[in-house]
Amino acid sequence: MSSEKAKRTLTVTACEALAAGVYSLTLQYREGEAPKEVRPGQFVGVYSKDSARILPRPISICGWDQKKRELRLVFRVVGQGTEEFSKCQLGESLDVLGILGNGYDLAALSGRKVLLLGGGIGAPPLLELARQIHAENEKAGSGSITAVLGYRTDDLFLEKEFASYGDVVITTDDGTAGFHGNVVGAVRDKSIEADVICACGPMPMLRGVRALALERDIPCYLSLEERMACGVGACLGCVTKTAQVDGHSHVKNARICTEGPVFEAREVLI
Amino acid sequence: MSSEKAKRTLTVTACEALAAGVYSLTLQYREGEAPKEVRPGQFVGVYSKDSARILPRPISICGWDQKKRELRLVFRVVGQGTEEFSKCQLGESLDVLGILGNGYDLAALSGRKVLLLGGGIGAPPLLELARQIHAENEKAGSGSITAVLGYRTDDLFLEKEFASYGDVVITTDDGTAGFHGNVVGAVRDKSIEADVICACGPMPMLRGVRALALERDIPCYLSLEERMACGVGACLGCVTKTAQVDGHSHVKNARICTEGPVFEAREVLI
Amino acid sequence: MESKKKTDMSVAIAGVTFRNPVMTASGTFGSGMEYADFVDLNRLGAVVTKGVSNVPWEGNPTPRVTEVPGGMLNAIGLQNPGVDVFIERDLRFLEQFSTKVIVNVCGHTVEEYLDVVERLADEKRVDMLEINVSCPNVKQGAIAFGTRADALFDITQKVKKAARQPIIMKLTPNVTSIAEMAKAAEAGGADAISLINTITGMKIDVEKQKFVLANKTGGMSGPAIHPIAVRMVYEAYHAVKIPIIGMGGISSWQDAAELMLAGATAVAVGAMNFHDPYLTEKVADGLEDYASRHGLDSISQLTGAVQ
Amino acid sequence: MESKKKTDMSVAIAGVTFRNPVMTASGTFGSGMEYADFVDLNRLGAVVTKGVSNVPWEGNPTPRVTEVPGGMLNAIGLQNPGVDVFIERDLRFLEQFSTKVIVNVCGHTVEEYLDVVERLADEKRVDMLEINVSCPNVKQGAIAFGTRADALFDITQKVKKAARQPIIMKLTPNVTSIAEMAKAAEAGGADAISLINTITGMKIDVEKQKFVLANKTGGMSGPAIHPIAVRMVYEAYHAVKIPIIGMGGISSWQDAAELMLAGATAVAVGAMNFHDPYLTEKVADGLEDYASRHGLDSISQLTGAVQ
Ligand SMILES: Cc1cc2nc3c(=O)[nH]c(=O)nc-3n(C[C@H](O)[C@H](O)[C@H](O)COP(=O)(O)OP(=O)(O)OC[C@H]3O[C@@H](n4cnc5c(N)ncnc54)[C@H](O)[C@@H]3O)c2cc1C
Ligand SMILES: Cc1cc2nc3c(=O)[nH]c(=O)nc-3n(C[C@H](O)[C@H](O)[C@H](O)COP(=O)(O)OP(=O)(O)OC[C@H]3O[C@@H](n4cnc5c(N)ncnc54)[C@H](O)[C@@H]3O)c2cc1C
Ligand SMILES: Cc1cc2nc3c(=O)[nH]c(=O)nc-3n(C[C@H](O)[C@H](O)[C@H](O)COP(=O)(O)O)c2cc1C
Ligand SMILES: Cc1cc2nc3c(=O)[nH]c(=O)nc-3n(C[C@H](O)[C@H](O)[C@H](O)COP(=O)(O)O)c2cc1C
Ligand code: FES
Ligand code: FES
Repeated sequence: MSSEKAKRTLTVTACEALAAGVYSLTLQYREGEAPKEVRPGQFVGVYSKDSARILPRPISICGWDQKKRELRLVFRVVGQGTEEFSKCQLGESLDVLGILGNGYDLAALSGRKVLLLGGGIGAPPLLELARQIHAENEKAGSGSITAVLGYRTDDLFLEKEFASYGDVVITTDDGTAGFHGNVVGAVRDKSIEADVICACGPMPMLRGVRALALERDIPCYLSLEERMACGVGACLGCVTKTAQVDGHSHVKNARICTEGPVFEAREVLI
Repeated sequence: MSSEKAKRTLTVTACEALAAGVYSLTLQYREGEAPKEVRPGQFVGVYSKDSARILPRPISICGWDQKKRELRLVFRVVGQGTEEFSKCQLGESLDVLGILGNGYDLAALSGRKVLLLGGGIGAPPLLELARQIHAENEKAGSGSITAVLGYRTDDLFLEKEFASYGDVVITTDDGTAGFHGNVVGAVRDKSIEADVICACGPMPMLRGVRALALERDIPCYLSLEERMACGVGACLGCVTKTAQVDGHSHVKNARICTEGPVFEAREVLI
Repeated sequence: MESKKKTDMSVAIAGVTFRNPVMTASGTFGSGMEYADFVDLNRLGAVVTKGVSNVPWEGNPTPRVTEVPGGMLNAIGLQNPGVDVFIERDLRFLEQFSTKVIVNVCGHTVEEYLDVVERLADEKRVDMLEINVSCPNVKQGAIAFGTRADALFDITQKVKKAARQPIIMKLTPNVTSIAEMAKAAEAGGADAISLINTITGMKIDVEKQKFVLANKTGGMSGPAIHPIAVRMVYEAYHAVKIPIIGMGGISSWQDAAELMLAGATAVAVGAMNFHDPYLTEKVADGLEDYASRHGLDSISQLTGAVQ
Repeated sequence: MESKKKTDMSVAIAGVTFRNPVMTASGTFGSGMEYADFVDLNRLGAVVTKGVSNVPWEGNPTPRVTEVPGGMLNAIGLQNPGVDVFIERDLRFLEQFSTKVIVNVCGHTVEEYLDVVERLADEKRVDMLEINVSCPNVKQGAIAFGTRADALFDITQKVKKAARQPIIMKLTPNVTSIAEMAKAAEAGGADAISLINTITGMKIDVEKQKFVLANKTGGMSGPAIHPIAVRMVYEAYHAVKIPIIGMGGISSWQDAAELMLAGATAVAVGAMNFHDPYLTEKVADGLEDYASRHGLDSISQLTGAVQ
């Protein structure tokens, strides 16, 4: 069919802790099995080795190296699946379903003044996005990136990597680093300008971002999360309310795993 | 209470294949956690790491080194649990419930002409038995051991280790090594004499051994197997029919995990 | 027993011949489109579609799915575009394939069921209808059809009368006696029965102290329910003469064989598609190899062979 | 919410006060003797004994147990030495401990139940009786008491009349409506109900083509059934006023908390004792820590807190 989905066995080539409970995992596809294209904002489903845990864990793509066939995932340990992944050994294999979801439309972003808003573990997918936009901007000689990254405390992660692609503003909930407050607060407070916003993070933050974008009347792409089962659009587990009838069921409930996870803010009613 | 049962985390200190699908696993107790006494014929329950497999796998003790706190298990891969154990890495940990069951009464065996009959994967517990009887015999200066070991083919295992403690007769189902036939056939054919028999193996073999012992009217100890759940006498899952009322339920159904796995042939109706 | 031989893998139910006994469980495979990336639909006995209603249904609020040990809970609430879009899009898509098509039908009332059944009557691409009288996530009473023998008898009779294709009544396991329900479906004129649908379960987040699913309860599926499915297929097989499509927690060809040995003529793979999108084909291959190792002339010799 | 405080862990059921809500599920813990090697019985709310009948029962042929994904099947068939030996040996053993004792009672007929209940009437060491009307492995009809509301009402009434200790009716999950059964037990005068007993399942060895259990079917227990137990406790809680002892697949304090949040006053740990013989104590400790983290004055505030 159109997309290029498969369940593959990948090899762990790096696994490190970035912050308390936050891990970076690098996984390599076998030769000939790598996807031809990976868009930022897409995700994979990572399978547990424990047979009692049957469902794949959706994790966003934080980095993609086509040459090395390497996928980078950055995740927070929140339950047994992520706990297991955090303990991966080099050389170990991991089953991965991918590449899933729509991802960001680079054409709508490159050459423009892009504001990336990442709340907590929402930052990882924006890193690959920043990298790809930055590469396009370099080619075109236009466009800029500002990333506002929100953390709970000063136990930061990925912020240095974002800095290679643009300006970085840090916010923390407890004020121990950067702006004391959340990402939307920082954007308002510092009057950060943008042509377009891309955001990923917890639902309350996304609601705030959506309101901001509507206010400013600029395009805004939100990456949504929901509990998933199949990850490929078959089970209808992962829907979000949409403004217009969705393409699949015609009931204003779009599948986040297939029509998303990236939606234009006006499309979804969150 | 009386016995010394515990679930402990042991460390794999050796894991090797002995024959096709037959593995030897050596597990070390942590300091201060080793059992004070291990009788041949006793067993442990080995836990899978997969949370869908909740029950311990009963595996007989094939060797015990009190000084090194090392338990040796020899098992055949027949399903997912034993498959998992066969893939253990050195240094890995494994949870074990033990020490379980009654074991053999050495006093009734040492200093006598003992015939050990092991069918297939029934041989392992007899090895530790041979070692302990042999040690007693050496001290006492009397007694002897003959081990008749039955295999499917000439893909033998443990037979050399038995040879350090006594005479060894090999039988194979397909005649590719030793006596062509089963262990009981070999004992009859070769008119192997004995004061007492200890046997472990598949049920049809144990029935044959029992008949032989009754015929010869000599003491005979059989090590029985049954599906187990608790391993400690609580669930009543693992019973065998007995000639007399059993001590627990008074219904002629003794618990193999607790009153056994070793029974005198006359006690049980198999 | 171990003589390799070529086994006839086809099975017949109510005059419809399936290439092999492996189907997809309704609601876990869309209309096949989403899994066509992974499996060759022509290798399957049948594609059983997601439940279709007379008008579009929007389903339940999210979260709709969650994992449980050895399985999952779902409370999708039968979101679907309704029979018109289904005919125009999904049936047209399925025309590319030669595999059989079974359409799963849902409704709130007998009339709604009949509406769908009637609109599918002239669709050549529809080989059979599976009537879902057992979806536990629909609040307006659909579940009652499946848990009361008299109501089940009644709806079966009405659907049978209206249907142009043979009908399969899909039974819920949330009953005291599956045998009684199977008999009611048979008496009502069902051509076959399928079982089991999901078992109602619940999960509570103890830290947040709230239900994990917006719907509170959800239907449990996956390996955790497999032994219950085997038992119910066995009980149903010994209660009725019509063929049984067995499902519930199939995660391997062994699980499929177990259901057949217990009494199923065909089997369906559900939640474990999410674990392994290639599973349906693997089950078909595994069953074929098994049947051949056991020297069977026909795979249907397995049906009810363990008594 | 996260203010650490000392929570009163005791719970009361029908006038009996338990040190904490953690009990052992009948049949998985003997009379405590076998697990006294692992846990301090005085740390438990109650020891619930294996089913006791009026005369010794020899139980079913073997194999009686087997594993299934996330659980196990058992068809022990209630092997037990009968009430006389039980009183002489097991109750005497339990006299050493201060933990409460609940005796699980089984029988083939109402008379057999009453016989046991009467012979336990004067035993001071017996704090409550749990009437097992739901054992799926007994063929001569005991299961019928548990699956028909009228029969359940009837036996409850008779047992209640004969019993000196408060009675708990133990319900089977193999029913269409657990709420209806809970109501029947309450109407019959039960002081409490406990649920769930095992769910009937079956396993077939596909290579040998025979049943794994000699009894063909067995009762499924373990984590696989936990979501079903939570749902049924929730349904029962909203149907009756009498306290509920919740069980089914508890493998952690979280699972126990879930059952309490759904409506249980106390909980019982069953098959997972076989996985972790220390589990009962761990659950008690975990619940205490949880309650304290959540600032509860009394653990019983959890009961039915999620609606
Ligand atoms: C499109 C998408 C992209 C994501 N990207 C990332 C990422 O890059 N990094 C990251 O740390 N997390 C990400 N998440 C969240 C991540 O999926 C969950 O944290 C993870 O599934 C938890 O698994 P667990 O076994 O540790 O937790 P458990 O709570 O034990 O999981 C139980 C079940 O709930 C599901 N679940 C639990 N939390 C979530 C959640 N927040 N969203 C969806 N399913 C959940 C699990 O997948 C599993 O099926 C993403 C989620 C989605 C939907
Ligand atoms: C007292 C005793 C001592 C034993 N000693 C040894 C030994 O030293 N070496 C060895 O190779 N095997 C031994 N066995 C058999 C061993 O327990 C099984 O081969 C093993 O449990 C299979 O586990 P599995 O997960 O690989 O198989 P599966 O078939 O996947 O197991 C499924 C379930 O069935 C149980 N089971 C399967 N086969 C048996 C069996 N034959 N006996 C009891 N339970 C079984 C498992 O424990 C598990 O609960 C012994 C059995 C008993 C009762
Ligand atoms: C996500 C999901 C959606 C389902 N939707 C339907 C449906 O629309 N109609 C239906 O009859 N059954 C539906 N079912 C039930 C399955 O078809 C099947 O009967 C059940 O899941 C048991 O099989 P399994 O354990 O292999 O999943 C659904 C199951 C799942 C998991
Ligand atoms: C081996 C075994 C024996 C059991 N025997 C009894 C019994 O004698 N009486 C009874 O009421 N329930 C009996 N049960 C049911 C349990 O008490 C409990 O209700 C059920 O197993 C569900 O809990 P679990 O999943 O934690 O095991 C038994 C369960 C098992 C596993
Ligand atoms: S997770 Fe199944 S449709 Fe999205
Ligand atoms: S395995 Fe439980 S009594 Fe022996």
